Amino acid sequence: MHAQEATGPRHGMRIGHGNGGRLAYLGFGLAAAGVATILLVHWLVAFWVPTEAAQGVVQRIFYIHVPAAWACFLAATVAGLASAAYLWLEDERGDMAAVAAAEAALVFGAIVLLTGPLWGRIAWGAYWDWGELRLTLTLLLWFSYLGYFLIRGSVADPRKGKRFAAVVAIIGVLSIPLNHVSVVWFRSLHPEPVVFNPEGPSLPGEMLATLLTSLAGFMMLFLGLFTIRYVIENHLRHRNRTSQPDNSGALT
Amino acid sequence: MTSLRWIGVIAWKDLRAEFRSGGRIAAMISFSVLACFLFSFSLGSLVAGRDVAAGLLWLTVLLASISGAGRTFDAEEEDGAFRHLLLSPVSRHAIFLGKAAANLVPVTLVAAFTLFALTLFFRIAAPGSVALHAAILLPGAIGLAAAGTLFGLISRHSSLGDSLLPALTFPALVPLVFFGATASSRVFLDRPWAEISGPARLLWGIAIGVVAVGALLFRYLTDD
Amino acid sequence: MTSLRWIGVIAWKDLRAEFRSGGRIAAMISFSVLACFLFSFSLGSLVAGRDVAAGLLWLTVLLASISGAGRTFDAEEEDGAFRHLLLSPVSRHAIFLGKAAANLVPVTLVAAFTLFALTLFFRIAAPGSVALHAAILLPGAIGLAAAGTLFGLISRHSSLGDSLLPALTFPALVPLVFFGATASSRVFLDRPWAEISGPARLLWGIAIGVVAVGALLFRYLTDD
Amino acid sequence: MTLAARNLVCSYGPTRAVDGVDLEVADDSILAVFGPNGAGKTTLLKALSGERTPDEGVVVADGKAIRGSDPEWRCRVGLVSHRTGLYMKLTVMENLLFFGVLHGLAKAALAAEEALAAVGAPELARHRAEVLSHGQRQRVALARTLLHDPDILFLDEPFSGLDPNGAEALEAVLRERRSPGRIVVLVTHDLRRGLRLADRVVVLRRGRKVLDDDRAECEAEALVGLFTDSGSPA
Amino acid sequence: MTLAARNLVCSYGPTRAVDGVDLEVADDSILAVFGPNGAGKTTLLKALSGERTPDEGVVVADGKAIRGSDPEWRCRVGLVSHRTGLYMKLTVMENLLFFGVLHGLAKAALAAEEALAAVGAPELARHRAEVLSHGQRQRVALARTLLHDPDILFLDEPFSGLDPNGAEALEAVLRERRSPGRIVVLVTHDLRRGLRLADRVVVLRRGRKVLDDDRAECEAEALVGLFTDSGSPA
Ligand code: HEM
Ligand SMILES: Nc1ncnc2c1ncn2[C@@H]1O[C@H](COP(=O)(O)OP(=O)(O)OP(=O)(O)O)[C@@H](O)[C@H]1O
Ligand SMILES: Nc1ncnc2c1ncn2[C@@H]1O[C@H](COP(=O)(O)OP(=O)(O)OP(=O)(O)O)[C@@H](O)[C@H]1O
Ligand SMILES: [Mg+2]
Ligand SMILES: [Mg+2]
Repeated sequence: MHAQEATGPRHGMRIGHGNGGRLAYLGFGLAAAGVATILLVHWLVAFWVPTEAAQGVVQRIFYIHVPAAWACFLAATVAGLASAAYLWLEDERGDMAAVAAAEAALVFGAIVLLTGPLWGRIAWGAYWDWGELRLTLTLLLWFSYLGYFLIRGSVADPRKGKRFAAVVAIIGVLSIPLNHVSVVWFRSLHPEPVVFNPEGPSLPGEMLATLLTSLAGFMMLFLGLFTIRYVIENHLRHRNRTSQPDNSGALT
Repeated sequence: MTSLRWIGVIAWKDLRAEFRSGGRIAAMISFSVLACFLFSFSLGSLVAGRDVAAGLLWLTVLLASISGAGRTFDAEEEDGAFRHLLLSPVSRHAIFLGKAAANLVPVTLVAAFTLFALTLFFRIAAPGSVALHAAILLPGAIGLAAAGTLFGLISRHSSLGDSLLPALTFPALVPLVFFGATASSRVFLDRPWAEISGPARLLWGIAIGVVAVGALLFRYLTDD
Repeated sequence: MTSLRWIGVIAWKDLRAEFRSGGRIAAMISFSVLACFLFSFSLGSLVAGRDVAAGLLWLTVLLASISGAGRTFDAEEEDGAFRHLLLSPVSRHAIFLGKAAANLVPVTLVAAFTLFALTLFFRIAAPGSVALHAAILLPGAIGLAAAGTLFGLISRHSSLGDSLLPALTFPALVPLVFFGATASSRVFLDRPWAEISGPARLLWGIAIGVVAVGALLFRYLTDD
Repeated sequence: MTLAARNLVCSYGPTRAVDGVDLEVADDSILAVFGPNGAGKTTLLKALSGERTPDEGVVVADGKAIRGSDPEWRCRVGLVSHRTGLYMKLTVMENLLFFGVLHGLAKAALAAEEALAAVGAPELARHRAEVLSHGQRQRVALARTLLHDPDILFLDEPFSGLDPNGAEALEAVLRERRSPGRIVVLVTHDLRRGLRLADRVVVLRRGRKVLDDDRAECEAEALVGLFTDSGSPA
Repeated sequence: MTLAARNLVCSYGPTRAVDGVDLEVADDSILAVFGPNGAGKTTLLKALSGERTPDEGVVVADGKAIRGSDPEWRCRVGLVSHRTGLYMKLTVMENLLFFGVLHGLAKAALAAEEALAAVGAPELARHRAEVLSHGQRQRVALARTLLHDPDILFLDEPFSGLDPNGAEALEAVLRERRSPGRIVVLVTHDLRRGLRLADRVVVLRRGRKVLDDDRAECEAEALVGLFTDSGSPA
């Protein structure tokens, strides 16, 4: 499919099949560790961490919601950076990394967009509030990664499709800073930062510890998913290239 | 210097062709009139014009410019002219900026026209200072024109067409529209400059950012 | 009989190209999401949803369908296919109706989706009977699809596109949108059928009128 | 069948692109129309095919004035123009099927395959038109024109973009199709090929007919002599 | 100046349109590229002109790998493609002036008039491109290409749509422009004309070079023999 890979070092394919195997194991290991950690967090959330005074039991969604949001942001940022690298260096690996990260962004974004409304239903009495900039920006971010995959398939020349998608990924990232500061700058229902605020974390110790554990779990899960997806993408492209007859000349 | 000349001649060319055909600007403006009419029809009796005018103003300008953006590259593709433009020694930045500058004209016209139509339809007696409105709408129009140029090119090549535009432009445009509406509403409510200068500066920042990012990324959209 | 077959195959062809591109309808829907979001963002706190939903619904559908319709004839003109379509034994009516039918699908989907999104965005608990909404939106969608087809042709055809004709198509839709919004608002407010049937009938009348006029005019717009 | 034009005039605003042309195409024959750029050849074809109502004069087929809007007439006409007229997003087969069904062909798929084979491009069927090369598209356009087996073929520079084999194939098709009840009007700048195929030759210049003669009487070199002022549109 | 390609590969997805082509164009010479429809000629030109970065291989001009994004390179290149590349709403003169200014010509208007005269269409200047006939547009496209007096001309079927006089005029222009420091790469299906003009001949088939020879060694009939599978892209 992508003849660029054949160009040698500059165009990727350093990670051949042998290497790919090792990387895949690493990915599975990381993902498994992530899942285990997240399971541990569920246990912590259920039996260890104290109930938050104001909101009661629902607040425990916090330990999934927030790390997922950060993992989503991280994935989006990686996708943006990898896309920029792809455009800048014309290195096929950049595109493969961007695809892997963008898919992770979709997954973690979906978690945020599921846990947030569930929490909101109880905390605010509504699943969603369209007047809320953060919610909207998060949804739009998720949409733009959907667009990322749509646009790739919709352009006749696959090379153009990849470039267009890369531009979409880069533009998407630009909204993250605004998303982060939106709750501080504008009066809103959504809580302000509790960890990354200038006065330092404003959380009780156990809560912070649980949050950090969960965060570690999500980061591992992200890295794991990212690696696995990257290896798969690499494999697919490699296979497509080699399965193609040498002189496919033109069509058919 | 040559860059400026290039930008100028590209914008000149686009505007010349635009005014010869005229369809797009007319359609965009009648779109805005119709929107204002419908707004006043469905809201007029319920709310005070000054409270909603800012939101409706930005909404209309945004939708009109999105619907116009898809046509930015029509003349270029009519018989493959874009290919030759790209093959000329003009830098990609200049092409982008020239086309964005040409786009700015209809967007600005629509913005000015919508402002006028809204104050008329909603009978807003004192719509605030025109200069202040301009200071806010101008960066908004610049940002919209630039984003429209960038994404117009993408939609041109994608089989998904123009309708893909909103989904892609969202992250870039929502901040712009958000701050724009905030600032405009303060102008409508006759607040002092001190309260407006903050979002106005931010708007200029975003607009310049969109133009810069657009000029940077345009290269990658056009290179084969 | 053959006429029906022609209409079918032309609609099939258009829809095929449309669906082939995978997400154009999804993307058109995202246009409506954007509009709904902006509406609720700028109006949500000021007014009750049920009071404004009807106007916004029709406005959004109108904008989405017009901005989509502009592209109806793009595929036809990409490499001069329209000329061959006109030269085939198919009657002009059938061409118009086939293309309008193909347009009807996205317009109807957008209408349904916008209705859904608005009740969601504005948290309208009891948005009225779905069947009644459909009875009003369907003629509206038919009228818009037909008008959009004409609009697309006019703005595409170079000799006509240069004129103000495209701009004039919009205002021609004012009655449709006006009665549509009136009827829809009564459904939103849960009024009895007696109060709705009047405008609903009128809407059907207008829709049929637009289709008939379109089918008639189409001949004169396409003949050389 | 016969086709004739009497005193045809077609104007674009002040430009008289076709300026009082009379001509006659006998049954079972090929008419070649030559002329410099801007002579009005394409416009003449538009008038003959009924696509454009002439400003003056009539086109007569089998003794009756044609009406472009008459479906029966349109069923009998096939046209190749400067542009391919393909839907880029559809596959070649879908393009052909679409036009086949419009023409009411019972076995559209079969006809499409035959037409593709005739122009030497049977393997293109499943590809989208947008990925084809220039000449491949031209072949598909030819196939679309042949699909419904029209009695009257109007070919406006049909050889452009075709490789030598493609051009041969098209020549063969035209020769083979030649039969009573059918005629071909061929516009081309390839005088040699045109003379090889045609029975009669017409040369236009500035919208007027400057030659109308039997093929046997014509020589390529002499014809070019008639082209003076080429390229001038007024 | 010299131009060379080493192991060029250009793919569209799985299709290798140009599949490992090496070639060399000597200074002061014309290279003719022939090949069946879909052979990859147009794609090859795109790679040679720097319009498309090849997936593999390099294009070398005067011993240095070219970069398509280099303005200096682009100043030296002129291209005629399947489509005219004119802005339909602008007049011919406006079209030419626009490209002239883009190329930084000091006397764009003068150059435009000269270029129009060279292609035999001086009287078209004030007409909008949209009202021109096919061949008139092609002439204007040629004028636009010649406008900035490029060192390297890439011509993709430049004769298509031109009447015999126009084709003559173009041949004359090409012969006249021929001089040290300049080269022409000409793609055409008109083998006779191509052979008349060229110094060297390359034949492509299915993206691969199947012949690269001196003009003197080539005969049109023999060349067509190399086109087997013509039109069939696989
Ligand atoms: C309804 C949909 C929701 C969405 C889409 C959403 C989205 C997000 C996002 C994107 C972040 C990360 C922001 C950042 O760190 O810059 C975040 C953080 C957070 N969210 Fe939500 N959220 C939603 C609902 C809620 C609700 C209902 C609550 C609780 C009442 C909540 C509480 C929090 C908290 C406490 C944080 C951590 C803030 C920090 O420390 O930075 N969220 N949310
Ligand atoms: N749409 C149009 N509007 C105005 N003038 C036109 C239009 N189309 C063609 N003309 C003019 O009519 C004349 C004849 O054009 P036509 O296309 O019939 O020429 P042609 O003989 O086909 O030329 P070519 O060999 O270049 O294809 C030309 O002078 C042209 O400028
Ligand atoms: N945009 C595209 N996407 C996919 N495939 C393409 C595209 N353009 C061309 N091709 C394929 O690449 C091959 C070479 O095309 P190219 O246009 O270079 O041929 P060519 O030699 O110029 O043919 P012609 O003589 O018909 O102009 C063809 O098989 C064609 O189908
Ligand atoms: Mg012609
Ligand atoms: Mg080609």
